[in-house]
Amino acid sequence: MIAESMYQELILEHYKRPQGRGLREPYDAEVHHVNPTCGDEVTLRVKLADGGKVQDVSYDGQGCSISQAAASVLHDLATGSTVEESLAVVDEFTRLMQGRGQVEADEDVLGDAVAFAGVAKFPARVKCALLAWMAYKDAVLRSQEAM
Amino acid sequence: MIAESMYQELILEHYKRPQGRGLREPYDAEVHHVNPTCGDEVTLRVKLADGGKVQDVSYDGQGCSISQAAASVLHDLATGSTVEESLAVVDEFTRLMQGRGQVEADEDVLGDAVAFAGVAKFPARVKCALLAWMAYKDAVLRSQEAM
Amino acid sequence: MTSTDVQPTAGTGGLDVERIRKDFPILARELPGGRPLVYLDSANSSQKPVQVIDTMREHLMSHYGNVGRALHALGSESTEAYESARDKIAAFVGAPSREEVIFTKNASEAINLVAYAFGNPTNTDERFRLGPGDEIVISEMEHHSNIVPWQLLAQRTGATLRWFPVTDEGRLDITGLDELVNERTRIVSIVHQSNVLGTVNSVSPILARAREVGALMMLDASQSVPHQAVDVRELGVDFLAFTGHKMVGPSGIGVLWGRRELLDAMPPFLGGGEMIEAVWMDRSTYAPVPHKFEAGTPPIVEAIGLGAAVDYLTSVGMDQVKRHERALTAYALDALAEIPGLRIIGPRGVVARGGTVSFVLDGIHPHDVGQILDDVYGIAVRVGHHCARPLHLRFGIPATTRTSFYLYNTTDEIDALVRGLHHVQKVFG
Amino acid sequence: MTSTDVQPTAGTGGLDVERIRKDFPILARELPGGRPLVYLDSANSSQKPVQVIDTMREHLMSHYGNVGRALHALGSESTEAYESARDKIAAFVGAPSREEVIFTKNASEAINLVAYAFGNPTNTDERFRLGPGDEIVISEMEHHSNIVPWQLLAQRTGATLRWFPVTDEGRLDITGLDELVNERTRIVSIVHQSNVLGTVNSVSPILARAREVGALMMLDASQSVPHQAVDVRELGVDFLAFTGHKMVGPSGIGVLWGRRELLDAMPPFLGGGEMIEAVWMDRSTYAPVPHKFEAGTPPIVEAIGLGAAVDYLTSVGMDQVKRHERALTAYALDALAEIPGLRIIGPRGVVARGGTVSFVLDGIHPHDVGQILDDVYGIAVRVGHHCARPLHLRFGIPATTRTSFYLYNTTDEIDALVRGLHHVQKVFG
Ligand SMILES: Cc1ncc(COP(=O)(O)O)c(C=O)c1O
Ligand SMILES: Cc1ncc(COP(=O)(O)O)c(C=O)c1O
Repeated sequence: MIAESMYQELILEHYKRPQGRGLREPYDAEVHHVNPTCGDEVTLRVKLADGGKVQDVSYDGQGCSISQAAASVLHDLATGSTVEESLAVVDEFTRLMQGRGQVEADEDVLGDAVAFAGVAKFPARVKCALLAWMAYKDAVLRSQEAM
Repeated sequence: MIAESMYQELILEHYKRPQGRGLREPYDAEVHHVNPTCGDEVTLRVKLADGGKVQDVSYDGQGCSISQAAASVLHDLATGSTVEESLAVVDEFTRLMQGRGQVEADEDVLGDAVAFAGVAKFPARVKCALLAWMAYKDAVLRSQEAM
Repeated sequence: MTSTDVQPTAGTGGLDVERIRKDFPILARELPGGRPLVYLDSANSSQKPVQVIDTMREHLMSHYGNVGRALHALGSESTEAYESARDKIAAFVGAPSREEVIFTKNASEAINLVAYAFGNPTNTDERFRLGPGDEIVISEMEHHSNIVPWQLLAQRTGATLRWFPVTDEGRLDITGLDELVNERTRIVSIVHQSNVLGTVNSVSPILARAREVGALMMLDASQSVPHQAVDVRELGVDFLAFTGHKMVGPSGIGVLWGRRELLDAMPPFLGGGEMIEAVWMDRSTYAPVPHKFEAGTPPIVEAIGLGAAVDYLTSVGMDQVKRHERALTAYALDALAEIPGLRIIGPRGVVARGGTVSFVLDGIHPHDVGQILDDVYGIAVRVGHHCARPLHLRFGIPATTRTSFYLYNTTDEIDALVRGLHHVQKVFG
Repeated sequence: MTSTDVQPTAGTGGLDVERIRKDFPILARELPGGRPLVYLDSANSSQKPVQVIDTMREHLMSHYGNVGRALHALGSESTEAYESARDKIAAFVGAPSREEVIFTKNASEAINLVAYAFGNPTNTDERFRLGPGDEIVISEMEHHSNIVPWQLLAQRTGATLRWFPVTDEGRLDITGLDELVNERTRIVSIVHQSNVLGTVNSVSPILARAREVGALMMLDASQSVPHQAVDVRELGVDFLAFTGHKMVGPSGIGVLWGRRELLDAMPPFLGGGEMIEAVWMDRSTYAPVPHKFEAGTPPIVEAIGLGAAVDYLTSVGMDQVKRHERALTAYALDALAEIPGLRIIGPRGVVARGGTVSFVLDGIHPHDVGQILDDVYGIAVRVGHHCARPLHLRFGIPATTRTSFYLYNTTDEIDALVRGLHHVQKVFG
């Protein structure tokens, strides 16, 4: 029953009821990321606001529960926070995911995203969890360039 | 002490005191055969006589005791016999050598060459034993063509 | 359920599966968390019987030496064991001559070896000439290992890569055969049994057309040689590739069988020790086959292990293996058909198909299916595109869940899979 | 003498040889006819400690699955073991990054992989361009595996193959370095330690010149990595090839180390599963290294075995291994020098040379030497040209007898060799 540690209730919740799903206007940048080895895809838009805030993160995609839930959790965490804060969360999330299960998660930084800690033990699934987060980082960069 | 079965006294005798060694005139055909994997070489000449007889087999070469002794034994067996008889001996010798030690030698046909029976158990040495014999077969063929 | 509860079941063709399972120590293993192992991933790689494992161990413990090069006792013992493995494999696939059996590291190398024989500027044989205007034909159901080598070849030489489409039922669509395989075709390379669909392709119509136009034909038999009696003379093709690890043999060993006259005509592929006759600094001459294509120290112990694997399969009987798998496949196709929302990708019946069944579950990603099956039940299936991404693109799906059977599987294991799938649907429902 | 009489002897640098020999079960073996085994052929292939054999067996018995592709428990265990072997090997040769370690089937494949990267029409990187007018530089003391791949490359591309000569003492003659390695040179590939002469080549002058002219440099380290601490950063070359079976590891596994930026720039070699990122029927993108160069199912258990071999060597200590071999070599050079009519081919001293000593006996063919040593005394040496025919041509001899030492050899075994050689001279005298 190792699964329990990966498929946290919170992940299944986000998978079944994704937050903020769908592509919305207006946006500063749109990116499309693919995980070619498993076919997971995400299209993600970012709209920045004044004062370094993230106004909206909207997305659509297909993939496994991990990749879909990760996009949903990202939406919740990034929308309304500052760009700087949200990128700090992305960094911490990346560190956690790439830690092969050896890294202690910083719950204060990660919030709900800490539920993905169990995924880090499955190298094949780490890419799923990171897909939307990497897309987000990419989109923020492009938004800033566009500004 | 498996060696005793390969390095028969007779082989060592022929190696130390090779019979008929040296290249002589006249000859009908000369061939040069090389075993590229071990560098053994033989140059061999055949002179046929009337009545299907082999008048002379002369040779020179370098190589291990097996290849040198085999050339010497060949000289003794072939010289003075008929082409037909000698080729029968070559065939029987080849069969023995390629039999991986499983083939019973026909002593009546092989004469002294039966001393090489033990070589058949060493696949890597079979080529040494056959070098001069294959050269002889080749040379006889060419001699006949030349006639 | 514990693994020792897994019993052979009626309807599987008389194989003594219980006895066979005892030969495969890993099948009795308990996974972390006390899960029993239900191994349904043999199309990916098979498990190994103790007979194979012990043959390799025994060789390493008492007989190991380098082959070919050494005259001493260990060298002779190793050479004899290695070359006698070649004899066994030649006999196993009905090769007319042992020299036609070339040891490679896997099936992929075997296919690449043939691909690199084409369009080589140093080659003088018309049959291996390849350039702009020439065509290579494969199919949409190929494993990447029978796609990418030909793509690379086409890119190097300017030749054109073409392919057979696949029908909705997962069969090769050969309606366009006469146009697809034509005077410009130099080689046709097709999978014998699909590693996703389970489809066993009919070779003769394609071969007949290839012969008509003077093209060579290769079969990727990675998934057929392990599961049915294969005879290269009966098949009549020019090249056959297969791989040790899928046929109860070790990793690190594969086989290329080819017609002697073609192998003789092909330029060398890898250069090095053992593949030469004589070497000077500026040129070399090459050993006769098979050695011409076995550069360097070969996978000695692995070839010997594959010889033991072939002995094992022969002692069970390939017809028995096939019958057993067919019974399991029929049972699985029936059981899976009853799961709501489950769609099989590939033939729904057992005719001309092997024991590999791929499927999708409505609304649930295969990665989630595979992980829950493994995590909760210890059921090992494969999920993803199974190195056949174009085939998945053809069906408009990113991935499938694949279950595949071998001589050691039982209907109880299929029952476990079905229970597992019901649970997966509950979790993600 | 029986094999249990073989004792470690003073002067061999403090290695506990008796304990080490217990790890190698084959060394205690009796050959047919009751001969003890005296194994002096490790340059050909080394024996394997029980630690390596058991690691492989244990993996096959309890953990085996295909790597990379499978999410399930066995697949994860195998992948973890396989990739951790990569970590171990990267550490063993001081690779800056684990991704620079590519598993091949042997050293020969590793060298061919690099050779095939040159002159590929699909390649766009200037450093791997090769055609008429370009030059490849090797040496006269190379193993065929570092000659033939470059000959084949030169033939395919029209490039010119050139080489360093060898001095009478068996050293690389680099007096012509500046002319030989010049603006036309694309790659220099040289053996690190000769498998015949024992010579250890000095890399830095050649590397410096290669850098000056913008050529790449590869080292064939098949005979050095097993016998001394090798650090790729210290060496500073671009590519390094070595092979598992010579370093107490299994057959069927070799290693190419290369600089990341070069590996990234090279075109793929073998196409197939696992080396791709995404595949369509008409094109593919490729995985990052190391996977780009590991097509198909790799030698999984063999890589894991090589990881165990590296653990074993590290636990003994490579400096200890080197010191022990140096002591044995000094002992052997002295002892052999006293045999009348024996001529050593290669350096007579222990400076810049390893534990491989080749020689000829006046008037006695090496085949006869080797066979009598084996038949009468169970002494395994190698006879022939040792896959270095051009080097033998250079010395005007068709063959040599070669004795080679490893961490498990003793001075008693060298004494046995000397006694054996005296007997050989008696038989053929
Ligand atoms: C110096 C050298 N290079 C290359 C090789 C080739 O290694 P392998 O046979 O494992 O490919 C060898 C050994 O055979 C060698 O001694
Ligand atoms: C149909 C098919 N072809 C080729 C291969 C490649 O075999 P290997 O990975 O042993 O090279 C496989 C398995 O991976 C396969 O299923």
